[in-house]
Amino acid sequence: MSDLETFRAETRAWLEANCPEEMRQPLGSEGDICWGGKRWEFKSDAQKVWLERMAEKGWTVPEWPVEYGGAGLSKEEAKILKAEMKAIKARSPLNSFGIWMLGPALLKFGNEEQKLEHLPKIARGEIRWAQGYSEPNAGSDLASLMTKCEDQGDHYLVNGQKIWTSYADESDWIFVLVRTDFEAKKHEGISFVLIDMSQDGVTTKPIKLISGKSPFCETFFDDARCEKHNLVGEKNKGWTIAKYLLTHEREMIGGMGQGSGGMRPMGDIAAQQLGLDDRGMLADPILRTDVARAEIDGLAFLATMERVTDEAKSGQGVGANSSMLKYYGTELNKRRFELMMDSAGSDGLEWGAERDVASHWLRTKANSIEGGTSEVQLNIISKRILNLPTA
Amino acid sequence: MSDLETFRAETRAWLEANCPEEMRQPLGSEGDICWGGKRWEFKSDAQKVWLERMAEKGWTVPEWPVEYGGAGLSKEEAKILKAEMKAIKARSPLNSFGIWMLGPALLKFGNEEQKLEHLPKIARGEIRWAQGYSEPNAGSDLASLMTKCEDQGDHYLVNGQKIWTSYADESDWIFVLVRTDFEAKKHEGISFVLIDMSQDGVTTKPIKLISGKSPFCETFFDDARCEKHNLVGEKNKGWTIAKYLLTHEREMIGGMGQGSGGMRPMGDIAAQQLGLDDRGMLADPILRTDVARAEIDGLAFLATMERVTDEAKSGQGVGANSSMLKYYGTELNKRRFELMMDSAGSDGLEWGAERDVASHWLRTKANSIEGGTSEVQLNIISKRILNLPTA
Amino acid sequence: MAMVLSEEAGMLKDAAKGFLADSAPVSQLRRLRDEESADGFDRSTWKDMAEMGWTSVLVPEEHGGVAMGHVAAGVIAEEMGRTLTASPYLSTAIMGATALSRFGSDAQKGEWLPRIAAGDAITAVAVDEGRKHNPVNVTTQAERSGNGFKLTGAKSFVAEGHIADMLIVSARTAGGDAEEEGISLFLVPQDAAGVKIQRASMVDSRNSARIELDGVEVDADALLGEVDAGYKPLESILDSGRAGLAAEMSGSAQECLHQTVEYLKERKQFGEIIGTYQGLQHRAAHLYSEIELGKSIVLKTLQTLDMAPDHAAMMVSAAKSKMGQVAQLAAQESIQMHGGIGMTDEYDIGFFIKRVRVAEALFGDANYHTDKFARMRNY
Amino acid sequence: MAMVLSEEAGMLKDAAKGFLADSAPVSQLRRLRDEESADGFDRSTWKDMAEMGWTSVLVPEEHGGVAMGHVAAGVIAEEMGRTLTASPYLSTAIMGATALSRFGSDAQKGEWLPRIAAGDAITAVAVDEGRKHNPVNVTTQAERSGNGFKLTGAKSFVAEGHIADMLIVSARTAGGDAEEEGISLFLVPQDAAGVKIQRASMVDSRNSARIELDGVEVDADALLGEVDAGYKPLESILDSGRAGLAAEMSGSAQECLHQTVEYLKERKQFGEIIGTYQGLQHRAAHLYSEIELGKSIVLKTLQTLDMAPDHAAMMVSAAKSKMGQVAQLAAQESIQMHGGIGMTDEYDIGFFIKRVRVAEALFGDANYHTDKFARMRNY
Repeated sequence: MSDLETFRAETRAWLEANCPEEMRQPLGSEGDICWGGKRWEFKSDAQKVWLERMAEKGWTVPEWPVEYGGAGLSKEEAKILKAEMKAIKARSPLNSFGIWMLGPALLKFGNEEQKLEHLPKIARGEIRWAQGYSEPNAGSDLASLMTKCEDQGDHYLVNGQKIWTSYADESDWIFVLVRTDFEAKKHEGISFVLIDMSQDGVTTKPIKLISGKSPFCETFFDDARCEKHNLVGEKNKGWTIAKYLLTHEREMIGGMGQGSGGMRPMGDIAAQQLGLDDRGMLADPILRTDVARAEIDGLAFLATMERVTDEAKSGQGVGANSSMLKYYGTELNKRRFELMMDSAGSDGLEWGAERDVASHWLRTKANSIEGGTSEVQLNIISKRILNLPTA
Repeated sequence: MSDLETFRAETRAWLEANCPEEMRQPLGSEGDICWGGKRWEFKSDAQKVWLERMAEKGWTVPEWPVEYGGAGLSKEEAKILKAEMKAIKARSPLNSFGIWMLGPALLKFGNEEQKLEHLPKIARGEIRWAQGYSEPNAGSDLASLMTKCEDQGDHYLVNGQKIWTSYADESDWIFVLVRTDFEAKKHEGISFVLIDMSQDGVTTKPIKLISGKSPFCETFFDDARCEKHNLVGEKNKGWTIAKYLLTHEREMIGGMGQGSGGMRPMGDIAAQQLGLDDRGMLADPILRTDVARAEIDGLAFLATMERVTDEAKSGQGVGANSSMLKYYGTELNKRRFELMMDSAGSDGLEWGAERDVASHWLRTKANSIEGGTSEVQLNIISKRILNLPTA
Repeated sequence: MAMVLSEEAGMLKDAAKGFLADSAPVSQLRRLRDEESADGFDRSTWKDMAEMGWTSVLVPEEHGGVAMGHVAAGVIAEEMGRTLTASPYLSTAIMGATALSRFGSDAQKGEWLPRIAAGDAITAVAVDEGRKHNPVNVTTQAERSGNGFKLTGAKSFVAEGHIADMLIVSARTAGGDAEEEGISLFLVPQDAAGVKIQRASMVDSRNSARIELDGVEVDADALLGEVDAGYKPLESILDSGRAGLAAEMSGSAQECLHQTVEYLKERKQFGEIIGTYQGLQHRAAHLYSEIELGKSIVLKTLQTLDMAPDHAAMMVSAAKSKMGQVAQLAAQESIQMHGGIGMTDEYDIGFFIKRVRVAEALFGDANYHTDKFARMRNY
Repeated sequence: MAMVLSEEAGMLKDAAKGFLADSAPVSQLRRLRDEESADGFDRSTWKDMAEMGWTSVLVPEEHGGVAMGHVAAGVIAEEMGRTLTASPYLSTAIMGATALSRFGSDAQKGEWLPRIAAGDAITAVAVDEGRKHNPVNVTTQAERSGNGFKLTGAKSFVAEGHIADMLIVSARTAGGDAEEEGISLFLVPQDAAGVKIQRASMVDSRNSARIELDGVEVDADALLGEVDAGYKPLESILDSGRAGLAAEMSGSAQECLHQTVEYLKERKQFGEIIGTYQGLQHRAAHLYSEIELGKSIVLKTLQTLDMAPDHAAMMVSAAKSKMGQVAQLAAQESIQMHGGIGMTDEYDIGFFIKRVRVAEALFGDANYHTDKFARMRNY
């Protein structure tokens, strides 16, 4: 038996023995996701036990080194773990921006103390992180951010406002892009700092979207204190970290399109909602046309996700293709929800339930804005892939 | 009986008596149109007689003053003449760029000698005019034209090349935009001159389009001579005349959309070509959707032509709306011919006959280029109507 | 007929614009929503509208109206589309007035039209039974019962049904499902025994109701028009409402473009006013063109309703379809061009995308009317 | 299966690109057109292709082929789409080879496959009878006659029918119009008595024929597959061609984008390289994205044809539909962005818009395949 096969067998056995039955059920609602953090209240004993056992193994962050709370697994081993978890329908023990965003950034740009201080707490779900990038006047043009970070000798003082800080109202710490040099060119005066949100100088306010409640907040820094050792990377070199994380984020959002592969096909939904005529054709002949076109585009998009991934693996990839996927995937998702609304008819126009189609439909309108607008993606394609000149 | 009613009665009687029977038949082909000019060979005696009689009355250019070959009719009288000609299905006695383009320009910008010299010959169909605006490197950016016009003391010498000069190979004279000052800003060094094409220094070469034969030519000026009295308006002020004529042209092209009101409805054509199913629906359900959408847009466009005209009459008009009409009308026409091709199927892909649908379809692709591209029209709308700023 | 507003209609437009901007702007709808208003509209604003004569534009003079016609009615609807003013104007002043003045008996006219004109009665048209509009699909039964009829069935998506004093209900007196023949129309008081009205909470924060008719007894004189021949009148009533909705959406689309263009002139990104970017300029210019086309076909349709109401159906479907698509494009482009701020509830643009979606769906969406248009053109 | 070309296919692609650019660029098609070539393709280029093994990609090894499969066949078609190379590659090396290798009897295979592989025989599929592709609409009759069949009817839009040595003809042996059952396929030599071939002059300057079958007598062994059961094999043969056309259109679309982007980088207007205008940049970037989607679904489809040919129909329809739309968008945008010069016959872009139109229509246009896709998805 090869090492990997041994690993697979052991993993399977461990999961079988340690994953509580309740944690093998599909999520009942978004509320069942475990985010961790100081203020976290476990929804059940099973959720708590599952997180503790997985964290103990280092399997909340399986590829991170052991000394930072991970299990030091290889890519292949991590893939096996994922597959085995999927096989028993195990829920993710822990979701967090710490795992997805800050962790990778610290591993790449942080110093040893920072890694030892922050990563294990992320891995164990003890500290919940928020991200503070965007500002009201710095949307697509993120680098024009103005949150001020002043050197006070032994610490920094931060003043300003961030927007679209997801779950900031439930988080313990926040990683923030701040301006440390107002004289330099806009990309060259930015730093990346970590701020404790439990202090008085940090306040948050939830943002209501047109689609209803949202995890987004505004976060205000009013003489907030940041210890000097919480500057990540070099001062005024934060843009490098930001770019790294933005690409990371774009790939995550682009990936949403792939999730749609698991969605129930639009044509089925429409056929159920509207019925078929005596020739077996959707009762609304025009919606039928639009649904078929969108489903074909959906197939083509899924094939493109696959191809881009496989090309990247084989070294033939076009880097900026993540912009193409982000652009097309989000625009297609908007189209799809317009058609879902067409198909749902007046029933879909009722409002209230958290997960109703209208609320999802409205939420998709942000897909082509967040993580870089469609316009920004088209700019990137035209410049980096087509090499069209700049005026 | 009012004056206008008297005029109508007299006109009707005169037309009845003077319009040859043959000139009341629909045009058999484009070849039946009378363009006049020195090299014109009348297609029939009737064509010749009809032109002579109408020119004699000044009715080839009814609103021009009598001294320039017109009949000095009022707008109302000219409308009556048009209506009465239509009533007996009389053909136009004379088509010409002289009447449509140069005439109005001379009436507005020409001096008395120029009017007396050129207008009567236009009115009688003795001289056929071509227009020389565009150049290979000055398309949308017409003002960057480079055809050189040098002052040689008693005359000008013209060197350069014009493109898209319709019927230049059959014309006698050409009105041309030339550069008379290479130092000035591009709009300020342009002049408007009249050139005799019978000289050796002027040669033409027909342009074949993707749609087949075309009236377009390239026209080359190789030390071509232009008498000084053939400069229209002031030297270096030709751009004013050009702008006047361009607006005129845009309205003419925009008007094409209106012509489409007389076309056979697409839905009828498609129903005949493809048949209806047992529910009376077009056999191709997807084409049906697209045709219906295009027909609705066609109705909305016709209503818009009407509204813009009526608003202009009542002084409420938005001047730059001619750009909107040009943009939408030409794009819609392209869409319509794509659908005609879809409907015609493989029969429509055969090639050869002069008036086959494929050739028309290909020709429509130029609609959104000639007379100012769609992109230029969108620029105009965004600047002059929406008042969006320039970078 | 000239494709411009008459002087009279132009003055009405200016007056409406002024009044609505002052007295019923988007913030009114927001307040009604946030306060969870039981009515879903402002009764005092409605009273003001009635006093200005807006509720009488389609009421004949002999019944206390001003009979200005559909162009005038559309002008008011368009202005309401700009401010998203919530009111039973469409269901009552347009559709109720059309129903009664064109198809009502003298007694019915005498009873309802003066009250509509005075703003004292609210009506609603209860036609849909499924999730999609299709007025031939009527399963609500009206059985003969004594001197009158007994109505049993359920209606959904009844705009203003929650606050209506009287419902105009389509029911089947003969014929099978999807047959035009055998549909009859009834005037049913909201307080008739057996009428159950349940307010539906809609995405646009406007009123809509699900209505159950549980053996509702009405007299023979509750019949609107002829028995079994209600389909044609119903289509005319619906067409008046569809044209009104198209006009309303025209106003909303214009307002979306207006707010977006203003935003493009202000917002800076990458050191530039974003309105200088040609990518956005061309999209705004395209949207402008689409809206101009929509405005034209709406005006043409309203004129046709005034001049030849029995031959307006094809134009109505064209207008409802075109304007529905254009208004949705306008709302979508507005949000995208506003970026993140357009997604926040605090900003007004979200109210437009929501209302436009509902207006587009009400009494037949763009697909329904495009299909109907094609059928009327015989393909 | 990884969504990348194998090393073998990648080498084939490079070789094809090089050969076609040198030996059969667009100027060859132009020359064939201008010289009014009777063949409509260049026989010496065809011979070269055969020698490189292109005509044997779908021929099994036992019949002289290399059996590389549909991905390889598509790679060649894609490169031909870039150069618009005229040849009977699609009708013969793809469709003829598929027909015979999958459905031919041993005798039929032995007779035709080696000749196809060697580039010595040209085949064509005669299926359409009306202006629109619809392979169940077969009125051509095949009556039993002696030991064989007598074929009577007419076929149109037979690509390469003019130069084919052998026609694969669908005819009705039973059943009524539009029934799948009762369709049979026949191999008909072009010189059989009663076959009248009339070349049609097509907009893309390629070959197509109208064919009359006037009591054409064929032996029983001319039957391809089973009698009355020809529809499924026919669909498989057509699907191989449709996928080939999609691959070809992918090449054409890529070339249109390439030439357009190059032009945008050169052409100056208003003192600026027009490629700096964001309006054009965004359209070019959108087109790029559409083409990437088209490339992916084409590759996926070709892989499916290789791995599960009997389950490829839905993917084939999706690919033909998507790529047809994308290629037309590419051709249209190319002309618009080139401006006036793109409209001249002297420039090559016009050849692309013409060929793409024909390729899109051949064996079912985007509408046909979108509709078929919806039917296969049961709605």
